[in-house]
Amino acid sequence: MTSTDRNDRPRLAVWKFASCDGCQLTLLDCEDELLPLASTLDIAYFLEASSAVGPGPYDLSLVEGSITTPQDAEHIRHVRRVSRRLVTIGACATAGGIQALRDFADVREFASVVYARPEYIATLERSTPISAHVPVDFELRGCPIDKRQLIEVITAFLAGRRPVVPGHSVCVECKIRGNICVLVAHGTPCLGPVTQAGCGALCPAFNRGCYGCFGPTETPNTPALNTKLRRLGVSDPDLVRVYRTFNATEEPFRQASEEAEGDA
Amino acid sequence: MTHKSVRLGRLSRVEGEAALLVRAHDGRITDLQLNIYEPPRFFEALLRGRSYDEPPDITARICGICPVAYQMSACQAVEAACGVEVTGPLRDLRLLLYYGEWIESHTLHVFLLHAPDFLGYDSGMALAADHRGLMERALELKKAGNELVATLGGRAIHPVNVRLGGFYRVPRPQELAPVAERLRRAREHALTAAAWVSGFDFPDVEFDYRFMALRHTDEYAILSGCPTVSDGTVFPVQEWPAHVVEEQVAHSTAVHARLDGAGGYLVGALARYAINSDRLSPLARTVAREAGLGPVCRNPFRSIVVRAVEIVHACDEALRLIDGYTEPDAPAVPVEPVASIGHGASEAPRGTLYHRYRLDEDGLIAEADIVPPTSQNQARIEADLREFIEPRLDLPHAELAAWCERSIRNHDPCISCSTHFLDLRVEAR
Amino acid sequence: MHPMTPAPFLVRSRRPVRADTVNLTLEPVEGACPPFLPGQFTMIYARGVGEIPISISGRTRAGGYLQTIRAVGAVSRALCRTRRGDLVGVRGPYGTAWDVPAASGMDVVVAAGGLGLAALRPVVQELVRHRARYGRISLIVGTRAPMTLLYPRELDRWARAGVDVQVTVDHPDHEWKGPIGLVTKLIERIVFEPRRTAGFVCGPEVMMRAAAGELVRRGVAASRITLSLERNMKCGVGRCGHCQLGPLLLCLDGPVVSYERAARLMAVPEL
Amino acid sequence: MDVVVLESLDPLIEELRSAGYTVVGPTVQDRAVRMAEISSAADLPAGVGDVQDPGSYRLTSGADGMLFGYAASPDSAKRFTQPPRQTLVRMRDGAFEEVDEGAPRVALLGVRACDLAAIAVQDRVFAGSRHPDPAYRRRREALFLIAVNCAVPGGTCFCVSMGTGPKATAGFDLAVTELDAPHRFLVETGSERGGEIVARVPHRRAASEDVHAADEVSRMAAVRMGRQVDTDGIQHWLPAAHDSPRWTDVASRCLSCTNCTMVCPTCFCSTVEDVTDLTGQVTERSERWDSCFTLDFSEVSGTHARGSGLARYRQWLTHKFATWYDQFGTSGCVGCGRCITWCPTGIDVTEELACIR
Ligand SMILES: Cc1cc2nc3c(=O)[nH]c(=O)nc-3n(C[C@H](O)[C@H](O)[C@H](O)COP(=O)(O)OP(=O)(O)OC[C@H]3O[C@@H](n4cnc5c(N)ncnc54)[C@H](O)[C@@H]3O)c2cc1C
Ligand code: SF4
Ligand code: SF4
Ligand code: SF4
Repeated sequence: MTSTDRNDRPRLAVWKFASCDGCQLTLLDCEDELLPLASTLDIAYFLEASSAVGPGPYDLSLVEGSITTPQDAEHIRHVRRVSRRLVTIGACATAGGIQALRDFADVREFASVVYARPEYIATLERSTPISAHVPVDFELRGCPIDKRQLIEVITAFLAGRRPVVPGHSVCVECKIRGNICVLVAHGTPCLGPVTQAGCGALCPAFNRGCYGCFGPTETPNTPALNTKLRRLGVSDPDLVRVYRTFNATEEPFRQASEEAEGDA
Repeated sequence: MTHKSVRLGRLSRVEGEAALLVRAHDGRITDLQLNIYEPPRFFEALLRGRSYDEPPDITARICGICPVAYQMSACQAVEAACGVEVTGPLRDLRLLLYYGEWIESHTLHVFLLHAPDFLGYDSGMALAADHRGLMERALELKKAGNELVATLGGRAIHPVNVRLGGFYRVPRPQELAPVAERLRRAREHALTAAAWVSGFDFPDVEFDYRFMALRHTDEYAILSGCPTVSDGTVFPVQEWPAHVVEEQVAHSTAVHARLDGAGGYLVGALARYAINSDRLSPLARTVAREAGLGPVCRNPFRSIVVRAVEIVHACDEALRLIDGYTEPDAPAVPVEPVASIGHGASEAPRGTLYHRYRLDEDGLIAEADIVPPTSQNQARIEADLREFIEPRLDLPHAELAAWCERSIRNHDPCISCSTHFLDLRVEAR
Repeated sequence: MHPMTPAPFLVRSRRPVRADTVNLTLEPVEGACPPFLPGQFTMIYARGVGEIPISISGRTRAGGYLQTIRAVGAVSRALCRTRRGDLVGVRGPYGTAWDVPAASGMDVVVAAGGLGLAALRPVVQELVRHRARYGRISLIVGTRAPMTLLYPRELDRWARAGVDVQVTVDHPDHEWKGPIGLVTKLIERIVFEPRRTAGFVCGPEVMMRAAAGELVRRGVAASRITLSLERNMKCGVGRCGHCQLGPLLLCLDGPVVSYERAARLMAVPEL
Repeated sequence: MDVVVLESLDPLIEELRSAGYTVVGPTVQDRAVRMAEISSAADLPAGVGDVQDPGSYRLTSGADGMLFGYAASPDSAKRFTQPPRQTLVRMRDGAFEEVDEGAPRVALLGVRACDLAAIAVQDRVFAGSRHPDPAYRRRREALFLIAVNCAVPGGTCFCVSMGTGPKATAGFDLAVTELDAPHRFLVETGSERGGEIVARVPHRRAASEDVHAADEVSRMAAVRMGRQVDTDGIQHWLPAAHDSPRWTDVASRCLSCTNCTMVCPTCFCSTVEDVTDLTGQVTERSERWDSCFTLDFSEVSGTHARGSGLARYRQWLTHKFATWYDQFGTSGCVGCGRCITWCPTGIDVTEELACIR
């Protein structure tokens, strides 16, 4: 490949905000696709993987992590400015992540639990998704994101196609995979009916109920599911916790948890 | 030239975000700060009030590179509080899962993050452009680790199949057969890798490390063991709080852990090797010898060799466990909450990872404490930098900066694990 | 052959007709284009992007299909961006047709909203070709703005061939001297003998309901009015289920449906 | 040789296997009866029964030693007639290649009468349409169907109402009725190839006691139906009830999760997905199960024709029980009860229909 056509390749950047690194690691976990990817795309900015820092603008930016500090709130604007397409990856970036649990508490008090000198902690009251700060072209959900879906988003970007990332429930994938429904056959509480597909219905495949790591579906009916979960013996405090994990501030989950909290 | 400063904006090829500032005057380093600007995520606070069975899932999210380590330390800590010990085939399965993560994480570090330093590349991808076959084998090795984790845990990152007492579902022996097939090839690649990295050009340095790692009666400790220090101190995990104290030092940017009153001890690959090399599998021991490692290695640059040896060990042991696998009767033993305190530690790829939980009478978490390896190593990494950089301050700036980055990368710091890292001085960006 | 396997077609020509719309002419790589009836559609596949239903707007002299496509989403955008000589996939023609001969001896009202004219073009062509068989022919075209008018030269030609062509726009520019507003307002004004009139209507659903409703109000029998309905279609051959409208599978039972049938279905919200 | 008796199913299974079929039958997995490959009758769930209620499925112990003492399994034949995902077309170097995913020779043991009726419905959709699907035909021909007549209908079964069971009358290669005291199997032959297989396994001619005993099994099953539906005039009154207040009520309980459609043996809706490889050289189109409960299903002109849960539930129920007749000349429901059992919130179509009427 000559140097000119190398430069014609679309330029990819990977950015990180408050997160566990798992979603960007997913890119490095695409063992079969990594090398073809690196020759199709110019991986221009990806600090976790490369010291080479190519200048912007970038054709596709993958953004991991939530905004939790004033500096990050500034930085994301810069990222938006230098990105033609901006795709957020993972629950932190699309929903604030587990660190958004501070939204339901007092962040000062949180800091005092963890740090002896909390006054040094520069942090925001809330952990917010990227879309609360800048326009986002596509949100890829999951805690962590699914490898196949990541590849799908990238290839769809290259082909100019709408990514096949449906907003329907985990149940669709659960049935396609041929799992037995743990909710019906075992009485195991499962968030699958209100959780967006994408993981391939992993938890039910392991005889476990879905815990909602891909966030709410396009049209979640959490009150109906809660009726069922209560019938299975899930207590209200447990219901609150069930919805407050990695996508706690997504509106349908927030409402579901607040409804249960009200009853608790 | 009397004043000199090195400022590394965002460190690359490390997990998480950090910056480094070095100031020197007249050939002496006057100021050295490893700035962790990974924003705080308050895990220990948000764990309070959660149910006793949630830490494996929640703490996995501290780090996407070593989620299994978090899950294992968390499970063992809560189980200890509840008076349960997981043994036999279920413990073997946990170990097997952990080996998968080791293979994945170490291969990532060795090939994609660390090796480019020795060969003058910016990244593993750039290295692959010239050494395609090598990198393909490396990726195959990495994939073998990931697939092992995915087979047992459901997925490579934040596995879903780990629970207190064991698993939600255990694999049928035939599910492990393809994994073993891949691991056998992976072990071959690991052997090649160890030979390859041992031939790198290493700076001739040795530091006087105080090592700490878990030590187990019959294993090269990964899943469990007693914290053991190179000066001879050994203590049970429950006594961790009496030995390891975390301090927020006023002038520093991070919480420094002190071991028995003194900072600057080292956990991780070099420490494990120094304390446990006699417990490596016979094959791994041979490989270590052939790679020129003595019983102790004090050259941080050669940690890449130790990691390569540990990959061989992990492949080897994983295969042994699969060969001897019989399906347990139940996927988990019951764990009922007890109002009590439990401690748990395991060897994450980057070093000892400690968890402590206090449960209340409702089975909720009243208090959580997590000490990740990188916060323990922070002071020692800074010391490495001082010792290594000071004699080289006359080097051209770019070269000096590169050596700084390499000195940090030697310890595979995982800054995402910063349950405690501080954010005193955020660099203007 | 499997009904989902497309035949390779070449883009013979590509002509932008307005900012977001192009006319493509498509010819099969091998053999002749299958015959089609006015109102039928094909499923066109843009490689690696997807496949969408597009009405056949006419036949080219070389025997290919003329298809008019507006870029609204990923697939239509990809098709609009093809170049001469590019390969696309085509399946079809599918669906029901407009029964133009049945209007023989009658007055005819053709009402098109926006891109609806693309589907009605073969109807008008058929009417013009056999002009003598029909009574008064009115073509009412509603479009967003003068700039977005489809086939302007053909409209002139049709007018010269004895079709009463009337155009109304939503957003006039300063040169526009014609009518402004809804298609229904024009239907109020045109001349036809209601009991001997056939209506052909295509456009957005609200426009079709209003236009067909107005024809009925003026005395045209609902059974003589036909519409072309749009629903999501993934297959075009009655196997994907997406295009259901009550009892209809629109790819087989439509898209052209009598208003008598459609009125009841369209009256049910979210059917 | 029409009706025979077998002492054991093993020779039959053996014969099918040597005829090149993969024999798939009921097994117990993850606390449910699942269709999976079996190698002998020992893999069948002896002495297992089930309790099926709206939104609930549990295994119990059934009649001692009986192999088929449970009702519809969560798995119908749909997975075999219409695989959940199939690659249709691959395009490379400017050519479309039709992808033939093959038609595995499978002998399905334990197909119930309702399942046979469902296969007949799918036959109309895929093979009997104006655009027949040759791959479907090949899959169907490769499928050897061994029906088992139901002895113990489930709590959610209503095949009698739908006129599809409990006795298999057509559409099978072989139909088995399991009899006890002594344990034996009455086997009817429904096709030439069925007859050829049976002729090669040890059997005896059925005596009239055997036939009577089998009739009695089906008669008892028919009176033990868990549920019923009044289908009289349903094709007309159900669509006309589009503004029934009951739709709002059921929508409040429906999760739009799609489980009912996924487990339904006749629901055939699919969508098409396109994938490209990283280099853009190879592109593939595939078809996968879809459901009228998803939002994308009705996306048109930038909105959703059926945006509300109410509209989606109404579409499903009305299509299944009424407008299916308009499109395919038959009901879309065969009365297997799966949608009732496997609906997480336990919505019961029979109850909804009774309320809407
Ligand atoms: C029988 C039939 C005949 C048709 N004939 C023609 C024809 O001759 N010419 C033609 O151009 N189209 C025609 N269409 C419509 C065409 O099929 C759709 O516009 C096409 O499916 C859109 O696909 P897409 O992938 O480009 O957009 P999608 O990717 O499916 O849509 C992307 C987004 O675009 C927006 N969008 C889509 N459609 C519209 C719209 N109409 N108005 C506003 N926003 C929209 C929505 O926000 C949507 O989410 C016909 C449809 C049918 C059923
Ligand atoms: S197990 Fe959960 S995700 Fe799967 S079908 Fe049942 S409710 Fe849905
Ligand atoms: S089943 Fe639910 S919790 Fe489990 S991986 Fe999938 S989305 Fe996440
Ligand atoms: S009826 Fe039941 S199974 Fe069907 S979509 Fe609604 S909740 Fe899911």
